[in-house]
Amino acid sequence: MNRNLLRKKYDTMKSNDKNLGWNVNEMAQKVAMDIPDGAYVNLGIGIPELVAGYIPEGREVIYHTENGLLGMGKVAESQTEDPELVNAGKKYVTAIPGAAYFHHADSFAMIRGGHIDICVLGAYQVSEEGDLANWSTGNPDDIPAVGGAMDLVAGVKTIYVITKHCTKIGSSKIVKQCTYPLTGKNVVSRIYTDLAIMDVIDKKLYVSELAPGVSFEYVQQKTEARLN
Amino acid sequence: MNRNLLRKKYDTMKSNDKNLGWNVNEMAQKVAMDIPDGAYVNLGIGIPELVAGYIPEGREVIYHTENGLLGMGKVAESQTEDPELVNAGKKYVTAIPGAAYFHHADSFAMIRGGHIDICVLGAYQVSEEGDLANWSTGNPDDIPAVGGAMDLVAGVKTIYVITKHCTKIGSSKIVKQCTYPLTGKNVVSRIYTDLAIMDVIDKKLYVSELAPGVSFEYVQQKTEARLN
Amino acid sequence: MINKIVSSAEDAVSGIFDGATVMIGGFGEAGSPVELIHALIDQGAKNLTIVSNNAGSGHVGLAALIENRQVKKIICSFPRTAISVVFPELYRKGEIELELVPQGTLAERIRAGGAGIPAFYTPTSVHTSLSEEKEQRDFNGKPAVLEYAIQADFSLVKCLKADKYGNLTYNKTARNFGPVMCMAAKTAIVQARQIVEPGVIDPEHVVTPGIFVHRVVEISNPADESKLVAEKIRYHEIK
Amino acid sequence: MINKIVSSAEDAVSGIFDGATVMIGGFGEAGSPVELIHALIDQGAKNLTIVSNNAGSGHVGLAALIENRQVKKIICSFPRTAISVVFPELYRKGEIELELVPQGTLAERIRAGGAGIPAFYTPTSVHTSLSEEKEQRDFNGKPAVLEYAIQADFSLVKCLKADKYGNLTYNKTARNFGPVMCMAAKTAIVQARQIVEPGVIDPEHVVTPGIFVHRVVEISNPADESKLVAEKIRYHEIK
Repeated sequence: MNRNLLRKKYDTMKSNDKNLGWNVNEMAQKVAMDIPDGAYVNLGIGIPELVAGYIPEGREVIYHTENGLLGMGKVAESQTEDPELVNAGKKYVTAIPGAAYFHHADSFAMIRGGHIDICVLGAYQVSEEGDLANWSTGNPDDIPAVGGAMDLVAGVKTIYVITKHCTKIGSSKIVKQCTYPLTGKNVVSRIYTDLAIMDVIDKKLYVSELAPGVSFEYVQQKTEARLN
Repeated sequence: MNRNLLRKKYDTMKSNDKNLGWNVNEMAQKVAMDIPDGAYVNLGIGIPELVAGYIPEGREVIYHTENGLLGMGKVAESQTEDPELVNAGKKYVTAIPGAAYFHHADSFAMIRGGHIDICVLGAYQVSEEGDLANWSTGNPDDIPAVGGAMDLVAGVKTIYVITKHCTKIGSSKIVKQCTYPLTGKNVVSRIYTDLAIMDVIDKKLYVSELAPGVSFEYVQQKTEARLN
Repeated sequence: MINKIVSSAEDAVSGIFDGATVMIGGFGEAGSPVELIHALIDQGAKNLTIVSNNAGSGHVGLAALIENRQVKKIICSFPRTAISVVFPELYRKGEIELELVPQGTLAERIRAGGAGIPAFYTPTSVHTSLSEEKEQRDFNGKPAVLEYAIQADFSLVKCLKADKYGNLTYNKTARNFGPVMCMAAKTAIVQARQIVEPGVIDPEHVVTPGIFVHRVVEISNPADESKLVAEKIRYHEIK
Repeated sequence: MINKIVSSAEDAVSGIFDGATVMIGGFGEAGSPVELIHALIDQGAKNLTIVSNNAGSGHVGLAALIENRQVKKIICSFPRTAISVVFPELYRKGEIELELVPQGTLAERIRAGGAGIPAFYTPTSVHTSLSEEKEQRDFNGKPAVLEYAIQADFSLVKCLKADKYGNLTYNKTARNFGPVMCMAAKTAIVQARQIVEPGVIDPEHVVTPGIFVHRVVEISNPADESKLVAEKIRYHEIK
């Protein structure tokens, strides 16, 4: 699926719900604005992938995909798809001039050795202390699967989370303490939701930006954790 | 220095001393006879390098040099010397078709991971239990230098030692216990000297071959350790 | 004289014994050694412990090996995919064991197995349920868990080019676990798209030096596993 | 936009501060970044801790840096060569510290520093004087010692080709410590024989991916250190 199709899909999702605030593309754009020129970035599977479409002109960002490619380019056009050139989400991608392939231990040396500047991840829950839960619902019927999530939060310098503020049934994903199994503790720096952007500073949450038409009180009302 | 010159140098050394037994080239030949077809071999600096010249016809041996080359070929001819193609002894060498270059951590992964079949080393002392001392005389005025010796004895499957039986002043290098600082404990499988070939089995030395004109009693007399 | 080339996938997997630990390369379908896995199904070794990033998709490759009840346990990071049905079913029935390992820790444990490192510390998985029973220790005030090397009796790996010495190159992101799995196995078994003369692969471009490889078989037109999965093909229909 | 190319060796070594830990590539003369080391002599940073396989030969490169009294301590495996005079003299006078590390342990500790592994176990040096004060532990009945990662503030490395992203290839056995030293330094500084456009180095042939490299300077005709040593040249005579 190319980037335009992916955008369209999420736009459609958005038009079906009645929330206030930013849609996923606007959220991705907010994240993109915070990625500086020259950054090495790893984007999680799903909504985080949208961020690449919104990097401002004049900034050069190098994408790492943990299955062994630095300098990942756009999603492949349908005629040029190569089953041996995929990203971590197993989508067919491309490589830029100046890319490099490497094996899995070298790839995770980049992650675990602190060489990646920014990782953008989705979340089930984020706590006010910056704890992240995004790999398991803890449901014993689910097949447990962790992938590279724990390596990313342990090793990447800055972790951004992009997520809907609340679950489909309306409960807050921004919580005092995660009830789902943790991916990592005190790892998240900033949270981008449809309602607000929040920074984790000294184990407290500070709202740095509100979505248009959204008040601080409204966000606090939708948030289990205390906002500042 | 090419292999022929190197041989000549040692032959000259030999003709100057009056010992019984094998000369260094004959010792190297004995080692070479014990290296099977298809072996991956690391040869220590100095006399062990002579071994490569005596591998019997029909056997293919792949040489590893710890500074990052598998498939080391002969010493370079003087017109083709490349200062960036050297062996661990910093001699100019060549690479065979089918060689591979790699970095130091990968090179020592071959050594430490048990992938090299045989390493041939020199010695200051070898004990009857197979302890090896070959990196330091313990003299406080000497500059300590270990290189890859401890990695080799810890990681390579089979360690052969090639050495004169006695020092220049006539004391035995095959000892009950090493008095020089150890390179490794219980690491040597077989010792090739000018007088005999000895196997280390269950922490005892067994003579498997005597040099022409040398009796078991004569070797025992020249040996501090007990021979069997 | 050294010649690691064998003439068939059947010969390549010969000697894999019941109860063996077998590493299988690939990140999902990319780099999956489908023909070697299918040869292992035909060969029939049972009670295998498999080390692989995933647990197979559809009814081919690793999924088919599991479906054929040859796998006792799997060590992996991500056994769940949109199109995996075989592993989830057996796992829920308690008929296959799972050791879940973070992906980077998995790669590093395999490399350690190949590099003679019995164990190492890593901050990955600290404060999570995956490190609950693991030894923990602080380094400069930062906690890390002790992780042990993984070694295997056999590895099955797919590559692009190989020579008779076992020197290998890979294709793009199909490289993934191949190099470390060759390092960590007593017998590394490789299927290559093309076997070339020694020296054709520039010594500067060798990714896996031959010392880590024991058997090479040329499979010049390997199946595209992702296509087999999409087309819902089962392994025994391929022959 | 990303451009790691700097225009001179002087610019390349700027900011190296007194007391910094600096890794220097090379196995003896092969791979020694002579021009960068000489720029560091001109720059003048003092009290350096140097991590390098050797301690320099003759009166150029690392030996000249030591001779200029900029080095407080050296971490290496083999400080003694037939033509090293500078280090032995200062060492015997007690004017330079030495941490002697087995060569494979040195390479692995540097890799660990780059890979986020705070410490690992290895059988190398067990039962020797080099492990006397080290923590020891058995794995499957085999003893191993605990070794800690080494990281650096700066690395000085020589390579063959580089692009503006910092992707590198090396030349033959001059590769040696370069790749792991780039990984383990906050600022990896590289001298390249040739700077090429991005994409000229095939992504399959990149040895050091650009993420590990911070500054690149083209030195198209680097001095052959072994020749300088043989000719008994001193660094200040080269200018």
